[in-house]
Amino acid sequence: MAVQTQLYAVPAIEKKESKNKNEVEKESIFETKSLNLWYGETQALKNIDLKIPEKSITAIIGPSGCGKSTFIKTLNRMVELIPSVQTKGDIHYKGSNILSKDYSAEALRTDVGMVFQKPNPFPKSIYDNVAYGPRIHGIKKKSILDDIVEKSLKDAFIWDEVKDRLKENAFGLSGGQQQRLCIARCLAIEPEVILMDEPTSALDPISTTKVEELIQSLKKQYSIVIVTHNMQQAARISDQTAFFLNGEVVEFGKTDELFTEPKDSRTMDYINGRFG
Amino acid sequence: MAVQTQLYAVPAIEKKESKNKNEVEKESIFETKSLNLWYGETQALKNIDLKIPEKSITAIIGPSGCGKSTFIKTLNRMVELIPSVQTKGDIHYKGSNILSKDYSAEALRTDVGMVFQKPNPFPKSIYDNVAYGPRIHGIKKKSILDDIVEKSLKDAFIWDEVKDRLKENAFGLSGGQQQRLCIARCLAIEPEVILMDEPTSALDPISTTKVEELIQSLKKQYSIVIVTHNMQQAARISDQTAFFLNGEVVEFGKTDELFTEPKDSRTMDYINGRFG
Amino acid sequence: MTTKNVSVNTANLSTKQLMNEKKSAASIKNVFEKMVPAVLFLFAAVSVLTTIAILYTLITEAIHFFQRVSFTEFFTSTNLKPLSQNPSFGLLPLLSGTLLSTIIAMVVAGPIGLMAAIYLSEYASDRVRKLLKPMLELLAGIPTIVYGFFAFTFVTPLLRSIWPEIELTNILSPGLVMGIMIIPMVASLSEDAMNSVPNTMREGAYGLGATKLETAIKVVIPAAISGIVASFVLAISRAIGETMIVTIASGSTKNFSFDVTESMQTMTAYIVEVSSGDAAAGTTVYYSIYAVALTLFTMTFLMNLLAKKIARRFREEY
Amino acid sequence: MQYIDRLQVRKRINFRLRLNSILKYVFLGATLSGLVVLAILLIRTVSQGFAWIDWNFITGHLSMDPEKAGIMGAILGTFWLMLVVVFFTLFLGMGAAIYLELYAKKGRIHSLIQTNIANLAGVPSIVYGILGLTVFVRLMDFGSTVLAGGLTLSLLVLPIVIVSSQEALRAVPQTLGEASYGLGASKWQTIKSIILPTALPSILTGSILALSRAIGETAPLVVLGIPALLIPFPGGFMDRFTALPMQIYYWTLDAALVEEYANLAAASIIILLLMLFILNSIAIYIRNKFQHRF
Amino acid sequence: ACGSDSEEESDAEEVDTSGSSDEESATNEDIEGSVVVDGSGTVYPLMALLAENYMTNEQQGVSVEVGRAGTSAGFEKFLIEDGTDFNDASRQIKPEEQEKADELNIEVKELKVALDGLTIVTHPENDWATELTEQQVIDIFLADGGIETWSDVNADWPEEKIQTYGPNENHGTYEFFYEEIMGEQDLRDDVNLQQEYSQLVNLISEDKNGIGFFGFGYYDNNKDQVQAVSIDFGDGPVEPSLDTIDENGDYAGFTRPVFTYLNMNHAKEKPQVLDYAIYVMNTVNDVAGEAGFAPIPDEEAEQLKSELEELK
Ligand SMILES: Nc1ncnc2c1ncn2[C@@H]1O[C@H](COP(=O)(O)OP(=O)(O)OP(=O)(O)O)[C@@H](O)[C@H]1O
Ligand SMILES: Nc1ncnc2c1ncn2[C@@H]1O[C@H](COP(=O)(O)OP(=O)(O)OP(=O)(O)O)[C@@H](O)[C@H]1O
Ligand SMILES: [Mg+2]
Ligand SMILES: [Mg+2]
Ligand SMILES: O=P([O-])([O-])[O-]
Repeated sequence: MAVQTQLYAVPAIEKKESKNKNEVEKESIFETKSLNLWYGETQALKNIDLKIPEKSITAIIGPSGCGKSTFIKTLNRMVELIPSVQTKGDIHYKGSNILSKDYSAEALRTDVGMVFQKPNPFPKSIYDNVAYGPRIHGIKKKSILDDIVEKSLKDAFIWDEVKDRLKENAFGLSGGQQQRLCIARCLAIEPEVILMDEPTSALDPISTTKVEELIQSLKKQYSIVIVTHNMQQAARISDQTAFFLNGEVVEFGKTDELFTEPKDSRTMDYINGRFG
Repeated sequence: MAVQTQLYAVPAIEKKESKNKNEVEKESIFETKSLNLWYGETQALKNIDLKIPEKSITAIIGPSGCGKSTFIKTLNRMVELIPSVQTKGDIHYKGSNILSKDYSAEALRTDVGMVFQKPNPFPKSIYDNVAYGPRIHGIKKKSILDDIVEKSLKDAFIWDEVKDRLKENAFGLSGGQQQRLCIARCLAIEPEVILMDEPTSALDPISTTKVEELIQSLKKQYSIVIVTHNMQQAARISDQTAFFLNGEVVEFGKTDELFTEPKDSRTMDYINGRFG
Repeated sequence: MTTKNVSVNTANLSTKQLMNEKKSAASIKNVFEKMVPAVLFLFAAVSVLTTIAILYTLITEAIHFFQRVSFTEFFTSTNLKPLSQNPSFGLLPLLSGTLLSTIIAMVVAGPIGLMAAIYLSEYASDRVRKLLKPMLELLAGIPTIVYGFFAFTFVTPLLRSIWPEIELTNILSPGLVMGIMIIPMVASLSEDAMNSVPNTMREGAYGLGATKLETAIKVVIPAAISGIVASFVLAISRAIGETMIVTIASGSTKNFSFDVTESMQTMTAYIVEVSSGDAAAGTTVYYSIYAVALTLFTMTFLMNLLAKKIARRFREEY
Repeated sequence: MQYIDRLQVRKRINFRLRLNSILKYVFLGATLSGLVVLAILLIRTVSQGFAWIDWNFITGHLSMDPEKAGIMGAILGTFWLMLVVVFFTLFLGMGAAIYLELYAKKGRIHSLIQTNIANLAGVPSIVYGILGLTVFVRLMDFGSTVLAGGLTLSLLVLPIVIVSSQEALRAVPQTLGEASYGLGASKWQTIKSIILPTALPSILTGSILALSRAIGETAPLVVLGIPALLIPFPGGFMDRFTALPMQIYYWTLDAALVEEYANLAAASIIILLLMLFILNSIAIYIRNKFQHRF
Repeated sequence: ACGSDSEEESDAEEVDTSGSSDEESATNEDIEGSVVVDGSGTVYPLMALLAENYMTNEQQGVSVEVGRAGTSAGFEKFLIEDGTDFNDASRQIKPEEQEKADELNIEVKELKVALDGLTIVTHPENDWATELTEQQVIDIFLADGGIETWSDVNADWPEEKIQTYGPNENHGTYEFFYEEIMGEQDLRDDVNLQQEYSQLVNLISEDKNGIGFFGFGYYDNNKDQVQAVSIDFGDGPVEPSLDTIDENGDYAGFTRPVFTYLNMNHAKEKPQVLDYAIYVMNTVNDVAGEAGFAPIPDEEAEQLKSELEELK
């Protein structure tokens, strides 16, 4: 048992040291209050109370079907696209309740970007993929778009690889490049928060490393919420972790603490690979 | 580590005792000689040399994609139904090479029955499901068919549950009943060998127990080859086990020995849950 | 929080712009967003309007007809003499023509289409199927007027050289050609149905030593039967509504008969004849085409509903 | 107790295998029989009509004299009809499909419209002819013009276009839409700039195939009352017209009056089939060239 | 053209006349517009020929279209507001139709354009019934004429069942046969009535015991498939031909005039309609033969033409 725990704990501990240096109590950007969600009859989220701090990386872990994807899709109201969904409770984003009717989902999603499990570039050129967001928000001028595209691609660590082929179709990129392009596309609308749903699960180890580095670098400017089924990844890159089980938050806390000294026995069982 | 090994080893040991009593060296019914198989370009079986003893239960275990299904489907040449398949090497069944062109696949399959992962009854009545095999082999007489159906259903431990509804559609049965019906259907053509590809993986625990008991009882009359991803099941019911990895047989031997004292470190890693 | 400290100047500007434009355009955009589905709904409603229009035209005009000719006469009389001095308006001659041509077509298309479906789904390799299926579907793409010409100028003379008693216009020749035309319909839809039978079921049969033939006939077809039946029903509905082949090749004899060598008229051909002929609006003959068309519409409508019901039941099974 | 006699089984297997292989060829024969008829049809038509196709026939005006008769008027008529059909079906079909796939709530009304569309696809074309005659020719008083004919044919193929467009929209991966919403795009923006462009090649393919159905339709036009002799070329939507299938029909009928008309009919069939062939090639080209694989 | 001798002659004539009419209409300005003709399928070949000639030789700017909806359906399109300009008819306008025209204030002018000889045809191998009296024809088609076999007509003829054919009630030709020849007595039940003349020709050409009737033009174009019966109207058998078909000639008994009806309101408003009407009356006698019709007397044509010219 001890051996196994260490398997996950090692990187987390390594990381802890570097993280502890500049640790400060951060303000929370999202705050959910008794958030409940149903798909038709089945309840997928149960009384979620979470405070997600800004400018840091929050990981969501848990076994398949526990509601991880559902939860982060609730944060930008993407979950509304499924007709049978019903929510109860509040989500406060920078103080205002985004679940209220008055709050425009489009405005919210402009502030809260999202990156998906499978890279999903549009069947357009690389340039148009990144420019898509700014364009729908009314930016038409070529020179400004050029600047935005370049900056976003640079921020997403992919500029060098694509700068000579901006007009080519994004489908020609490798999986890892596509995923970074999707991140660039998200950066182009300059969100405050970036939600990521298993962003590396479809990628090979090398691409994964690149994307992980990118995520680390983004946390200076953005608040990041990342869903992952890879506990080592959560341990490696996140500042705090929430463990979901059957639609509930079992445990939420600093990543290094949660992985080394879980308070709940179910958390322990999970990170030790007993289920999931 | 010790804890985990015990998890699987316990039932195996229990079983060993009962098995050792009447153990005899048995003749082999199938013998593969440097069997190789390709799906188009990718090789799925590599130099398999196995002797499968008659009137006993042989389990095939291994991680997903290692070639378990491919292997047992080769034993009744079912694999030929996939157009891209190419084989090399020999499989001797009761002395004759079944991979030779002259050997009729239909005749082979009459001797070597098969039960699949998901129960696959025909959309016919229970009676017609069981009578299907005898009928295609030319048995028309109602009284004989009645006898065959009754005997097969009895042998498959399902007669009592279905005897009053033989004319009803087989789709009305529960999953476990369907699987036993499929076994009965297979018994009706009186095969020598029964191949089973994860026959309980789609079933609930109670149904699984029933099917396992059935399999145990069948071994008196039939030679059984069973693929399973459930190591406990392999330990519980089989006499010998073959461990496959990447299309190769890593280890083959008496079940109790293989689970308690594996000779190959990869076998040990696998039964200890290090991968797969 | 309002400014992104690290952003380059241009991007900073763009963010502002972005926000501003969103605000100013928001209300117009909202109205537009709400209008789009309303407009698109109207587009979708065109199909409903079409049905209503069809029903409305057919029924209002058919009412005129039934004010002059009784239901009983229309549906039971074997006499159809719309223009004679003592006109009679029995539907049965047209019904017998329609029925015969449909039966002949199905006698051709049913077995051949089903056999083709079996071949394509059970025997053919992927490559052969990918080649043969589109080629077969070409048959369905040939305009019916071409088939009519073919039936009249080739098939009929051919039949007459074998079987001289056949009249120059007869119901057999267009029936056969119609059958050829709907082969791909039966084949394609039946093949789809057979393809959606799970492979595990085939494996079950092969595992018992069944040949491909036994598997196809005794397992796959029974399993796909509702899909196959649905394809037949659709094909029948198509044959009932087919017009040009019979108009050209089956003649215009209003004959209540079941002799395939004779010239006879179908409901569709009757509509063509009367509407391109001398019927003056307001006459009983003129209204009769609406009564016939309404019958035709009802028949095909019921067939299509039936096909859909059967097909839906089929889909639920898997 | 053994019920099954292995020896018997062996013996039977040979018979069963032979039956299997014989029937395999019977089934293959059935599959090919349709193609054989198709070949005969094409060969006959071509041998009968090919000699009559020359520059004058293709570009010339209609004439009672088979030697002088040209088909350009009918080709142009068909062309104008197609313009109307493309315009209406593409917009209506695409719009209806977008509504049904992306906006409509999946309830009673939705399934009613859906069933209705499926049924319309099965309504005999002659009934559309009657509808067109009553509504477009008489009620709206368009007369037997290109517009009336085109609208009639549009209604006829609209269900096909809607259904195929729906399938095309359904094939667009949901993740693309999600990505767009995730960037703050509104529903219509997402549809307009992501979903529709992605589905467009399939939509076009389906529409072209529907168009080729419309091209060959004769029965509705017969009901509309298209003039048998119309020498000038139609030049617009409100012009009266004749179309290729109509000309084939008239010439087939009048073969009793002038034998050579049968050959003209065959020659026109070649041209009609050629047009269909080109249309289908375009459809296949678009499908292969522009369709994305996800 | 179809290659028979008579047509080649008229072809030559046609070229000739078109030259002369060119001169005549040289006084006319070039006119434009369209003329819409619909109506009888029987008259269609003649009117189509005239229309084509007019557009190629006379007025390129005028488009004449000819439909073939049938006489009655044609009147239906003719007797409405903004209806067709001409309606071809294989019979005279009926009182009801005239009433409707009056209601709509449409002034209708009847133009007799040609003569058609109703022709009785048989199978080419029929070597017995080559001549029939008018009464025999009536008896053969009569509902209770008591005739079943050829021997019922003439004891020397084969004892084989007669099969009768004709165009169906859709056609003016049928009406003429029924009203003028049969004297409105019912036809027998088993007459094989067809919509399309091509079918009729083919049916009779295949049936040794067949006998049928249709317009002369359809016989003229299919002389190799069917043969015409000479009819005895009392003065010995007469063969139908362009010479014998005449209202006062030998074949007068089976001769009927065919017409086109002109909407006079249109003729007054639209120069092209009037011009075309004049052209029709001017040249119809020259091309009638080509279309299988006998010409009307020249005086009648002249008379109608001058009546039209007065409108100018
Ligand atoms: N569209 C839907 N309709 C109905 N139920 C849904 C839907 N999407 C998800 N669910 C259900 O909601 C629960 C939570 O699903 P969710 O996708 O959030 O899980 P997850 O933690 O993301 O799992 P995974 O690791 O497999 O992605 C599951 O039980 C799932 O079956
Ligand atoms: N029809 C096929 N075409 C091509 N490759 C195949 C096919 N079926 C199996 N394979 C490949 O052959 C290898 C062995 O597959 P097989 O199904 O035998 O594995 P398995 O051990 O049964 O796995 P599982 O436990 O998942 O059932 C795999 O790599 C698989 O991808
Ligand atoms: Mg998920
Ligand atoms: Mg397997
Ligand atoms: O001239 P009809 O077509 O009416 O005989």
